[in-house]
Amino acid sequence: MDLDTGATAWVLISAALVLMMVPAVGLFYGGMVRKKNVISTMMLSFVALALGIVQWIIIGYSLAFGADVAGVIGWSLDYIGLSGVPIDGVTGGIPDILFICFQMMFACLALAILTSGIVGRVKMSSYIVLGLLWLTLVYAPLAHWAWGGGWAYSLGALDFAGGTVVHISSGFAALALAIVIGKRVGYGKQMFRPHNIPMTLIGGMFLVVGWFGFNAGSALAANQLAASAFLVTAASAATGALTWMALSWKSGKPNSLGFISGAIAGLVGITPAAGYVNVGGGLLIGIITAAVCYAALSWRIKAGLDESLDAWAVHGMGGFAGAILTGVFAVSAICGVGGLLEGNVMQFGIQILDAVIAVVYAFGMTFVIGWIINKTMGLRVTEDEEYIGMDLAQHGEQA
Amino acid sequence: MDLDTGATAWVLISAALVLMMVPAVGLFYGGMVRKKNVISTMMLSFVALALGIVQWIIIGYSLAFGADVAGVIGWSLDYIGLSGVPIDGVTGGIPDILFICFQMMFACLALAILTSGIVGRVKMSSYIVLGLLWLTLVYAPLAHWAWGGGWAYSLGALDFAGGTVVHISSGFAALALAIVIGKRVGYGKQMFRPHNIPMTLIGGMFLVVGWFGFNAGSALAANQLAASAFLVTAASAATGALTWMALSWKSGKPNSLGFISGAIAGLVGITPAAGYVNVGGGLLIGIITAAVCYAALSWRIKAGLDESLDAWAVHGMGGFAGAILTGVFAVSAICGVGGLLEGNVMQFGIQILDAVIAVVYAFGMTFVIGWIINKTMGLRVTEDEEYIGMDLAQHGEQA
Amino acid sequence: MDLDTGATAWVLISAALVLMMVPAVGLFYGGMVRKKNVISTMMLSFVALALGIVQWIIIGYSLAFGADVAGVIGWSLDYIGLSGVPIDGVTGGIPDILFICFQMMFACLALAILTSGIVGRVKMSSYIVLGLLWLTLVYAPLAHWAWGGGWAYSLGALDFAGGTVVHISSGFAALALAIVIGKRVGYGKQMFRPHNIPMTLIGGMFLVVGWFGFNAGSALAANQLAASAFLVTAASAATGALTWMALSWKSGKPNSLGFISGAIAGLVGITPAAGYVNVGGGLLIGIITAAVCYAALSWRIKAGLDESLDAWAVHGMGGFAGAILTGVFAVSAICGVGGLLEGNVMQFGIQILDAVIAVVYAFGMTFVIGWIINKTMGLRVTEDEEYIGMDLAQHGEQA
Amino acid sequence: MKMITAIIRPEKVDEVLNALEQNNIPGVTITEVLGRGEQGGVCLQYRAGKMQVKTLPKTKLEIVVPDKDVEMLIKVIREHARTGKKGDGRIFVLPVEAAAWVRTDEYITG
Amino acid sequence: MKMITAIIRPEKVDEVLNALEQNNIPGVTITEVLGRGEQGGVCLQYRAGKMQVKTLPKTKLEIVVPDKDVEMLIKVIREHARTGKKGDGRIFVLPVEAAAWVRTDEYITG
Amino acid sequence: MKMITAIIRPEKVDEVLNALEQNNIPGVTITEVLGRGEQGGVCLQYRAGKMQVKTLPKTKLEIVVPDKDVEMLIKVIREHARTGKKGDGRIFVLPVEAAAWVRTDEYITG
Ligand SMILES: Nc1ncnc2c1ncn2[C@@H]1O[C@H](COP(=O)(O)OP(=O)(O)O)[C@@H](O)[C@H]1O
Ligand SMILES: Nc1ncnc2c1ncn2[C@@H]1O[C@H](COP(=O)(O)OP(=O)(O)O)[C@@H](O)[C@H]1O
Ligand SMILES: Nc1ncnc2c1ncn2[C@@H]1O[C@H](COP(=O)(O)OP(=O)(O)O)[C@@H](O)[C@H]1O
Repeated sequence: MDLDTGATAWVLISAALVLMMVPAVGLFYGGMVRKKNVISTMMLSFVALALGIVQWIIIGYSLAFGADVAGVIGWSLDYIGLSGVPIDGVTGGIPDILFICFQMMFACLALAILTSGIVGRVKMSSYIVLGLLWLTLVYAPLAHWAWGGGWAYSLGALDFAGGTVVHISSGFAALALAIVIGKRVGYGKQMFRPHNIPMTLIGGMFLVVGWFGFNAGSALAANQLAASAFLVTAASAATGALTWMALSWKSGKPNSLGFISGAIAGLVGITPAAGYVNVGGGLLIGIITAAVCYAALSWRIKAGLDESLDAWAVHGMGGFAGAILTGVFAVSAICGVGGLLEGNVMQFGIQILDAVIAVVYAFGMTFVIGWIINKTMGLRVTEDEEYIGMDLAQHGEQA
Repeated sequence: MDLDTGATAWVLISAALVLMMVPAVGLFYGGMVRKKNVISTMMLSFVALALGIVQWIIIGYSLAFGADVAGVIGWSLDYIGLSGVPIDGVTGGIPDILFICFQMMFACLALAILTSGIVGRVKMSSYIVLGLLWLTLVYAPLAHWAWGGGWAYSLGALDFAGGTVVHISSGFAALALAIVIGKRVGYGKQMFRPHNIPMTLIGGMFLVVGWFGFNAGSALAANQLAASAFLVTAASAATGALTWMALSWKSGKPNSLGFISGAIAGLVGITPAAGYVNVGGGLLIGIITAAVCYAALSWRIKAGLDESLDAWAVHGMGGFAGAILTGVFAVSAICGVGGLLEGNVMQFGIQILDAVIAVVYAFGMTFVIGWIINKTMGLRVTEDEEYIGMDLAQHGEQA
Repeated sequence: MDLDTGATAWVLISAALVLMMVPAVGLFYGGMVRKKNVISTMMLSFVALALGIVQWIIIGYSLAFGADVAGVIGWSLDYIGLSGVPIDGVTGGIPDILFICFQMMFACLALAILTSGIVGRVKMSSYIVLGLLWLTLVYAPLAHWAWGGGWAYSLGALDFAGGTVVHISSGFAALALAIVIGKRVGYGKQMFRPHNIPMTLIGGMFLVVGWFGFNAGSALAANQLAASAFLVTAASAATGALTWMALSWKSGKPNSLGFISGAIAGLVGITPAAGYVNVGGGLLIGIITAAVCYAALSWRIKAGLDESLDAWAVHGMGGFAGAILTGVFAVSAICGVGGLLEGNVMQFGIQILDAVIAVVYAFGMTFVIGWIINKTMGLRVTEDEEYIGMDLAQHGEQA
Repeated sequence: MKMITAIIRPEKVDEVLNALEQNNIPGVTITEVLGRGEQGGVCLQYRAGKMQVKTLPKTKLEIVVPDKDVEMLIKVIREHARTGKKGDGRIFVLPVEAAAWVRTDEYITG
Repeated sequence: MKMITAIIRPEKVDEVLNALEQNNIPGVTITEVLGRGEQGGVCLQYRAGKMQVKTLPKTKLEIVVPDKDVEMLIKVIREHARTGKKGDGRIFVLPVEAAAWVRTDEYITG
Repeated sequence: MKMITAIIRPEKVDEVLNALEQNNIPGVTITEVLGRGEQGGVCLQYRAGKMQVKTLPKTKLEIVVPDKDVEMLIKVIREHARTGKKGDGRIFVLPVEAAAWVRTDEYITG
């Protein structure tokens, strides 16, 4: 297939939109922490962007999209440092290099989301090591399984834009790290009030906008499929937001953090499904995923777990729900594969299997990485530094 | 016409840009209210986005773009819930579904703009009912008239990107609601200082950026017309900003709120004209519209009307001026229809007629809707809640 | 060549992205000044956008891209006010008008960057005069030399996206103006703490995002070259950020302002090279440019120069480094011209010559303009106004 | 002289300031503070769940007046800041030994 | 009555507030301040290079109590705000002549 | 001891702080406040039209010193904070009965 300039234009801007999501995560998170940690929280996402780009160029792309090795990992020497990638290759209408760029941003985004579990206490140096290892040992294999020709791909597991690869992986990784690193000093005793909700809303707004590049860009074309993904993404975000707002209203007031959390839950839920379901599926996935994430978040708080900014509840559990719901609502008229509603129990089973394995691998492997770093360099700053605040202690800055 | 992937790419990103404008309105407005109402003000726009998406999918699109019924409304059962919209339909080079998405964002944006008239005092529950009714009874008919085959369309009224549909409708609706709901407690007695002008400038910046999707995207193609719309939009925004700045300078200092208001006034003015005028027209429309809106805003303040954030003065009156100026400056070499300057008095008359009817309908119908809700559920929070601030009282949050 | 709708879509959105960068500079700068000057600092960039658009339409485009006059300037009467530009002309696949729009944003951006040298003390009226003169006498000739058929163009100097035209010009102009206008009162005696680092990070985030429109959009096509420019831009931003962070870590802590400065340094460095180097070149250019800019900034501080927000160190010196590094790393397989590494000493020499002349011209001419304005209208506010703060004194507003 | 330190509800500040002016007491220094008292805090919503916050935004007014005005001042503040509900605030009277102007060399004691 | 004005480290505020409550001293007014003292400031990073800042964020607590509670109060604050390093802060005791309630007409002196 | 409470122009704070340090008075607590006095406010611009605002940003310095330093302190503040125009600010002198250190058990009275 020749170069399709329209598709190329769309994927170029989609890559820029997903890139924008990475610091937007920092903004979103930054508003929810205490004032003394806001710069540090933003920095974790900014650094994720830089690390992710370098790692992807040097080795990540090769591991994820190199020639398949036994279904579990990719490997192509040509791809190391992208040295052997021809400048003018085109696949499916878009330049190969563009596909590399687009995928690169996904890796960065996953790492940024994961920082939820360690904000306010992680040492910058350890975070850098952690990030590089995580991208290499957790993210790259998961990307390979789903999209690079790995076992999940062969099995026919559906993950349109990364519900499993990006959201399950980062959400459960955040949970694992939160357990390894332990609670913030004072957690559960003092109130940790979000210091700047408008900042979180602005960050959320850019996450929402960027998500259309994330999902509709994953069509890797500017066509009806991209348009359909756009529509169902909007539908799911809307019902997700309204559902969470309604739930928080029932037990109090319709608050804005709940609204934006619901929007993101809806977006996470529709991520794996965006190219496979119709608008009705989109509306329902938003509702269901928001309810699941709301319950998960409520449980997390009751359990006293300091997975501080709820990547697990929203991205992890939302991605899990989305993976399964994809197997429920997939419409064969759109993607050639039907879901449970069309009687395809098989696909439903595959989705569950894929999601469960991703959960286990992401959680387990991240736990191991975190544990080793903690035992060697130490993941955590001193208690004194935590008191003073990460901004001053780690960065010598004040917001 | 076959799928044009370039056009599709441009309209996809334009839809995302217009989507971005909806929360950007919240930011823009949020910086101008008092600190105790900032989250609430942002939430009104965020909720507009969610409501608008759901309403549009379920019924709005059918009413606006369904088969014409007597020139006043659309209706196609197939379009209810978009159930009968084929996934791969293409019209004019872009997917039908994409056109639906693009138009959907316009409806959301109009609702967000309208909140100007009720910020700082509207009850969230009543706002939700109001929003759904307004989209259904005011926005959808206006969209149908102009673009869906209604009477204005048949008459040949020109509205390129929604000067009438989006700006007159929301601006005059804000005025009607401001009258129904009444002034904020203390208005006119205390100073209501904008609590965060940089926030308003940031919001304004994203409104400006998004507007290029709004206007140039309305070409529904990536071609010379889109480029021309881009150019005249930039021209009008620039002269609008400089004009307002000059006017505020004359009577004091060149302030930033005036500058950004002028930019938006210029953008509103060029909205109906973007595909019909040349760059000279763009420069002049910016100047004239900014002057009109400046006068309207000055009058509004003197009249003691609490149309709090001036959607009426800027969007309503700006849209009105723009509709008429389109009839003045339209260039037949660009769009096949000339304006008054080319001696086409007829078109000039049509533009005035169209604008006046839109004003009357939007104001009247919104007034009725607001009045009924006020008499039944009550539009307004208690005075106590207003004192405490909407953020705490309605949302349980603090900025 | 016929209209390429994909290329058109990409350049349309790229133009919007570069437009976004202009107020983003205001945000970026606004967070680094003292609180009393934040609105004023943002306004300088906003006004740059409006002035730049009007100037470009009226005369700038003609000077930069009109018929070449002796290699030093352009001139085409048809282009004055764009009156004779045909609405449907197409060159290289994109509408001529779109090229005008895209280039227009570059001029605005350069003016915004330059305000670094005069923030917190420049009179608004003088700034407007200065801006119009600078665009006309400095920016337009430089654009003509590099891209409009001037001597540098004929010589074969490489400047893909404006390293010389935008960054050297604005950076050295900022230095010249800082010298003419003098230090802010109290500079060197009091601490001028950045009042809102998160604001700077948000602005930086949008600069980074917009830069992909700036660099990859400069391919003026949606193809492999655009994709390659995207990739090397990301690479250079990433290594630039990490390099600066490492350098600041070595002498203290890895701070966020350093990180974002490094990202921008990397982006400046890759700007002239984006269409000529491969990913390895991109990674290295980021590292080298960040180191150069870091050294320049350190020297600037030690020298006690109040080039307040370091446009000189980051854009001026970064652009200078980038111009030369383009001559080092250019790969003939990508652009047909090799750099020093391929043994092409000639090209290396041309790059140095081009950069040096740009430095001399931008610095000298800006100095003259600034000096004349200072002697006539006065560039600077009164000391009293400076004490009170520009926001209140010049704009009657408070952040 | 005395310094009247009044901690009141933020939403009542404008009213009190107007009332002070009408009673010829223009001078006042205003600070945004957080307070804790009998009011018992407010229940904030989080993404899911709530959190009880014990400190609330209050506004502190500091007004230095001659001894004779103290009584009137307290009356005026009470009148315009009272809602009758917990959280209305407190007024403390502190002795001031001297007051000086920065602009002039004026200096008064007692 | 006395007004206890304590300037302490922001990171110790929660602990002190809890301790005060447990000692039946709920009423307190809290202000974010900047302080300079023996602590000598902090070294902030700029884009390149550093800057020495002499004022640091501190939190001021103002607590009005009957004379008899002063000693205990100082003890409690010291206990919970002390780190032993420079910058722990100061406590000043100012006389208060009268205290009034806004909500009621209560007025106490001494 | 006395607590000197000086409300001055924000743009003069740095100068005053430097002067205090040179006079061996390092300890100071700084609060951003809004003030109203004879200065009469400032005219702010709105989108169109203006609004008169009566309260202006000021900075409050609180400095506790032995009685003997009061005079000198007032002189220093006046010298460095004065512009001669309305709005320069006020200085109040309040009695302080005791001062305690948080870091040590030091406690001084009088
Ligand atoms: N003993 C105290 N010392 C200092 N400030 C106090 C004291 N008691 C109350 N306050 C301040 O007064 C505010 C109102 O007190 P509260 O007891 O809530 O209201 P009320 O006096 O109307 O019952 C508190 O938020 C606090 O700022
Ligand atoms: N003389 C003083 N007057 C007013 N405030 C003071 C004075 N001395 C210290 N402070 C306040 O107390 C804070 C802590 O003082 P510092 O000398 O740094 O700590 P420490 O008392 O533990 O040595 C200062 O930041 C300042 O806010
Ligand atoms: N009686 C007062 N009580 C408390 N603060 C006062 C009083 N009078 C003035 N101030 C404070 O001093 C500031 C300066 O006072 P102002 O009258 O404007 O200036 P000046 O004293 O130079 O004429 C005011 O903004 C206010 O904060």
